[in-house]
Amino acid sequence: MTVKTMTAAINEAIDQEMGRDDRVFVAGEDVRVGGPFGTEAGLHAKYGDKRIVNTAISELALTGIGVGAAAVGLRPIIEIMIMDFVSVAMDQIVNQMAKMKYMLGGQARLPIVVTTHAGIDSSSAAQHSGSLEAWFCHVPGLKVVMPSNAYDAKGLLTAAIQDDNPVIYISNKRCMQTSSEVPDESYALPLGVADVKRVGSDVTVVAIGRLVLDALTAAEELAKEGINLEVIDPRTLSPMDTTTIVKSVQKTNRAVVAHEAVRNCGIGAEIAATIADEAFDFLDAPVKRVGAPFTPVPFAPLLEKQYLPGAQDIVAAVRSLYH
Amino acid sequence: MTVKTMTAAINEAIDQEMGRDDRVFVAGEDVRVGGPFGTEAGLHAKYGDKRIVNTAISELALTGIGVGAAAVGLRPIIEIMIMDFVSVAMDQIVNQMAKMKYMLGGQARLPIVVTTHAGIDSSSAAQHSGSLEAWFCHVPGLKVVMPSNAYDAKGLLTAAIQDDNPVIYISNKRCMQTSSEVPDESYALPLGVADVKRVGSDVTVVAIGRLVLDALTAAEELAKEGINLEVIDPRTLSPMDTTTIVKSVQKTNRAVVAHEAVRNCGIGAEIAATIADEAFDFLDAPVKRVGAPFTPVPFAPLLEKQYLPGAQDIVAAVRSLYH
Amino acid sequence: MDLTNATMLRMFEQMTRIREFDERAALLMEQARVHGSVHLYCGEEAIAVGVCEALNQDDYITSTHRGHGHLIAKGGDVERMYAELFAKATGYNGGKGGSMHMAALDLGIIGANGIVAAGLPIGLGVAFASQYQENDRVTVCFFGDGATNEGAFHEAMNMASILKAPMVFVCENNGYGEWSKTESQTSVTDIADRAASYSMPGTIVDGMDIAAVHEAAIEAIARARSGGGPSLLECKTYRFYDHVGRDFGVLQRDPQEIARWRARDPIKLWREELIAQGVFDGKTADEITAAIAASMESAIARAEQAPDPTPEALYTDVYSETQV
Amino acid sequence: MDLTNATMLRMFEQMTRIREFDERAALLMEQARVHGSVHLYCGEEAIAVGVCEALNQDDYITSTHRGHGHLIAKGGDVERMYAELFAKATGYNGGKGGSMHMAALDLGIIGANGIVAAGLPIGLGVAFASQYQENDRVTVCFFGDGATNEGAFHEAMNMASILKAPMVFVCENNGYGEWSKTESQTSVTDIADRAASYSMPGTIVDGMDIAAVHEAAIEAIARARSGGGPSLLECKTYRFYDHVGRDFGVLQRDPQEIARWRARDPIKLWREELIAQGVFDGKTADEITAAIAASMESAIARAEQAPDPTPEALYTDVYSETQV
Ligand SMILES: Cc1ncc(C[n+]2csc(CCOP(=O)(O)OP(=O)(O)O)c2C)c(N)n1
Ligand SMILES: Cc1ncc(C[n+]2csc(CCOP(=O)(O)OP(=O)(O)O)c2C)c(N)n1
Ligand SMILES: [Mg+2]
Ligand SMILES: [Mg+2]
Repeated sequence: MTVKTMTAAINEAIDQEMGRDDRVFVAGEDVRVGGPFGTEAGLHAKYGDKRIVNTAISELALTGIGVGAAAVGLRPIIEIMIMDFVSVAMDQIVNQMAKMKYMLGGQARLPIVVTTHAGIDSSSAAQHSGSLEAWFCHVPGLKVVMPSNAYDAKGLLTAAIQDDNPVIYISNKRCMQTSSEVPDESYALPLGVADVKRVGSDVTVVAIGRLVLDALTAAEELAKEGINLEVIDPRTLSPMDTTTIVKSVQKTNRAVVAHEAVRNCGIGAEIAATIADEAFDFLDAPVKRVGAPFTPVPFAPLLEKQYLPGAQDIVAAVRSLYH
Repeated sequence: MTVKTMTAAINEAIDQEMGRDDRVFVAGEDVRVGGPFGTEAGLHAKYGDKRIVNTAISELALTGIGVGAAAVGLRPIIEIMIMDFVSVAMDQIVNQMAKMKYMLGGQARLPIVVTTHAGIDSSSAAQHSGSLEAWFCHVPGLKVVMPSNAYDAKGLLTAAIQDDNPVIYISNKRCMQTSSEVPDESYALPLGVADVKRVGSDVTVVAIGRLVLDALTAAEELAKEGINLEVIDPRTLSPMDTTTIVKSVQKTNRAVVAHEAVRNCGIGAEIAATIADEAFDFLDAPVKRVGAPFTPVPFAPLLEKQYLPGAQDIVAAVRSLYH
Repeated sequence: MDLTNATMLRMFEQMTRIREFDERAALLMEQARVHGSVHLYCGEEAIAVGVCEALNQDDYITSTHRGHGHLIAKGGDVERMYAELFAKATGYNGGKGGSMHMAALDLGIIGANGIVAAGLPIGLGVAFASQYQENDRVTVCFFGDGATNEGAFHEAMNMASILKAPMVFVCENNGYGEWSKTESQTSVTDIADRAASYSMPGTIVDGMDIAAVHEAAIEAIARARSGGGPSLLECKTYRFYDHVGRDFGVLQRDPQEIARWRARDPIKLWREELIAQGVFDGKTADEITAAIAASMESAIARAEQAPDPTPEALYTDVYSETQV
Repeated sequence: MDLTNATMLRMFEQMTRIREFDERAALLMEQARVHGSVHLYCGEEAIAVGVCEALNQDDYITSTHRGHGHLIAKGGDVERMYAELFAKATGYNGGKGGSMHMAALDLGIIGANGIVAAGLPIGLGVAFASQYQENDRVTVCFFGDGATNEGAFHEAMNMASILKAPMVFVCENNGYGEWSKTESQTSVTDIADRAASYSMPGTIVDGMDIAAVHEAAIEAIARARSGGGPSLLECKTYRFYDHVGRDFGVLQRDPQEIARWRARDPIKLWREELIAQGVFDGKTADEITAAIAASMESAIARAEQAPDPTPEALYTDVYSETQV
């Protein structure tokens, strides 16, 4: 057990899986120098050109390498630097990777992990700050994972690499430099299982990525007012562990959902709709959603700060349940 | 007033807007022979090569023609044959068209209509049957329109062409051959305004595209049981006229949302979450969602039929509100 | 090039098999007995057969929306193919894919594709895997002239060259993309010229001449297999029928154009060649054709009687339940 | 080519303006006074200036993530540019875009772009509009060598050729895409060779020699303007600094490589040329440079003092409220 950043934890998961299974390889732009966020640091020195594959700036071809290689037995990790860039790879992800098994009547097995980095960091502006997880949760055939901390990041990535399905693995950028205790040995955390990050009695906050940390901050603040939050991190967004979420709301009778993506048609809509349906008889107040306003991501730090949903928005949403 | 198919109504809207405003042009694959669904029939003969522009099978370039031409004063209609093919044009739609005005601090005005054809028809299988409207509703800067009938189709398309924003205009394929009375003269129906297709007192059904027709069928059937449906067609999915929807639910106290897309993270999630929030105090039962199961679209007609959400699913969802 | 009689005969049979398969597929579509869009390969048979005859069984192909010919040429079973068109549980895809998604991974057929040019990045991945796995398999990507205007073509060609991927890009230039002439969409007369953008050999071959296709394919495949990297083979050909089915009535093509190409029907040409070479006589050729036709009829009959997918099939194959 | 002294002088000034702008932008980034990623144009000035000097005021350009040079060369106001880097309301984009999205539509600058190669399809649309509107404007798309491996490059080039769009594709081949050498990503030695795939003229020019760039640009722009269609101009150049900022420390480039290119600094070369031609002497050149440097300092000072965007700015410019 060592304190590691989420970036280091991701790096360790890739490293250990590559060590365990020589069908695992990484392809992406500039992965040999460690990738844009350092998640592949040191891997090229260890595994060489064969298994750490730099590609051209060609995201369709890059993703196709994953689809084709997986179809014939490899276990690719495909890195799409920044989540906005999925926009040039959508066909291979959505029409090919996600649907191939089904269209082929089960012939294919596509163990691919697409890793990408989502959300805002230091004025990256509208084309480098996207949070598009909801798109992929709308696509049958894909699993979608989004950890909030180093421990989960490692265990979930290990599981994603070991999973026989295509997994979109999203690192929320503002989580990547956060640290926590992470076992040095390999471990897998099951996909599709939510984690209760804080046990509480009054309001269930379902939060994603960085907003999990914000929810925990909000919980501290609200505790002073005597409101006791239960904070749930779904970790896997598709398939979603709605059982854990609904059970929590049956206990707390109140819920807030929070993510960094814009609210409209975000994953929060799915979660809120599910809670409002399945926990209908238990709700004492409407399910409130926290998310970014319906605008592209602004460049100016001041506006960016204003844009970003955070602990105070969760606090406000929780308080609104009591009026 | 003449009875026209939705296809003919769309054709008429394009024709009349091209007649009115010579900045309007159509670009797409095989639009000169009338487009894959006949929506451009006769337009090439009338407007010539200049204004009916065939492109290569190059959806990024095609969409770029729209973005660039609009940025300098034209009013392009960009046809992406089949909605699944947006997957190769997403960058131009999402990162460029949708965000340009904002990123440029308001310098640009982008009056573009992207027309496309969504959903299932006669065994087109998993790569030609997509309903992806929710993706675009998650993107600030885009408007999203999806008519259910010929009259709305013409008026909404006219408005979309006249609108100074990028509009994704989606024809649900199974609506295109349906007919209704359509004025011969030009008219615009405001974007962002829902239409109550059937006034009722017991349950609000918010339905999209073809499911509007199915909801009306369901209403007939349920009327026999004494359940009186109010059927609302949002028509514009983004921005959504939540006022009309919420007001209806405040009256009926029950709601069902229905669309052809898969349920998870569909536009129905957004609508259901909004109703469950804003009409919380009025709801006598949970908001139920009707949508396709979480699988790619199957080829076999038998499976396709089983897959398609329809009137019976709405009936079942409504009945479930009474148990 | 020296071909054995057996090879020449098999090439004739395979082309005939494709022709007889698709002529009937067209009829079945018109009769609404099969479902979905059926893109006919008639006229282009020399390409699939000429290329696939040069492949090993464990080599790979990716295909297109116009994929029946590729499947048959790579060893696909026509009954399972018809069964797929009939949307039967016994079809290659269990009735869940249809014409545009037919695949047989155990035959190295990675699949038809409904998205123009999408097979190229996938083929790149398959070829990459052969390199990685250090086997000597070669991947052939078939695609149309129209596909060469998609970004996917460009990206895959470039990366294939960079990686020296063991693959061959086979362009079936049939002069049209849907209802538009190639020259109205494609800014180069010979697709083969696009190979230079990737420092790749590009060869033009008469796609109606199976011997020519076969010879060029042998060379390109040998290069790929021996580590010489990918190449582009442009086969000039013609679609005897419409984009979908036999006559969709959208575009009236010049009848003389059709006649000119019909006169160079690759099966007819090969039949004449084999007769000239004494491989068979006209009567034997007719008998072979008739036998294949009869086998198609019985395949159709059996396929049409096969069981439908069960309702549960709707929900399976979305996810693999396994993990390593 | 005969250039007037005034033109030669302006070209020197414009290159110097870009250099002085970006050297300071780098410092401001290191001091964390400006925000976001700043991709420096230093070393590549001859391209933007050589090309834009050949454009009319109402011509158009599209740019890249490395766009400061293009903006200045096309007439961009440095104070508004700095203001944008400072995220001020007075910036070109009101502080909402930053370095990677700077644009000035009234100057024909359609914008920098954060997505590699995305400017090409947009430029195609702009050029299409000029044809449609029957004006004689030309559109220049600037892009890097790495961008030529994106599908967007290919699709735009092909369609531009088909439409005979009045445009010029200018590739700034600086030998790197991020931290990878061009030859490791791009399967052709000379990007200009890719023009043949689109039946387009492709020219290689020394991107450190502004006279050469300018001459080639004049020819390509004249061709585009007169209906002769698009062409591709490859300018061989070098990025003096790292991919982002001056030294990100990711890739240690060969110091000799850097020195070799530094010796061919386009501004130094042009200065020597102008001294040789008697356009100015070294002292005058130094004074010009100093004056530009001073103007940058005051632009920075003013820009940094400009007002921040108001909180309401977050919500505006998402949609146009107007309609026709
Ligand atoms: C991305 C995408 N765009 C458009 C289509 C519609 N489409 C199907 S086949 C086809 C023409 C393909 O032409 P070509 O590649 O020459 O193949 P051919 O049909 O001539 O064999 C088109 C445009 C598609 N399936 N996918
Ligand atoms: C679609 C996309 N992929 C990747 C990136 C990340 N990226 C930004 S600049 C760059 C390198 C571009 O290289 P080149 O086109 O040669 O331009 P240069 O930076 O050398 O001027 C990359 C990979 C991006 N912005 N967009
Ligand atoms: Mg073709
Ligand atoms: Mg470069």
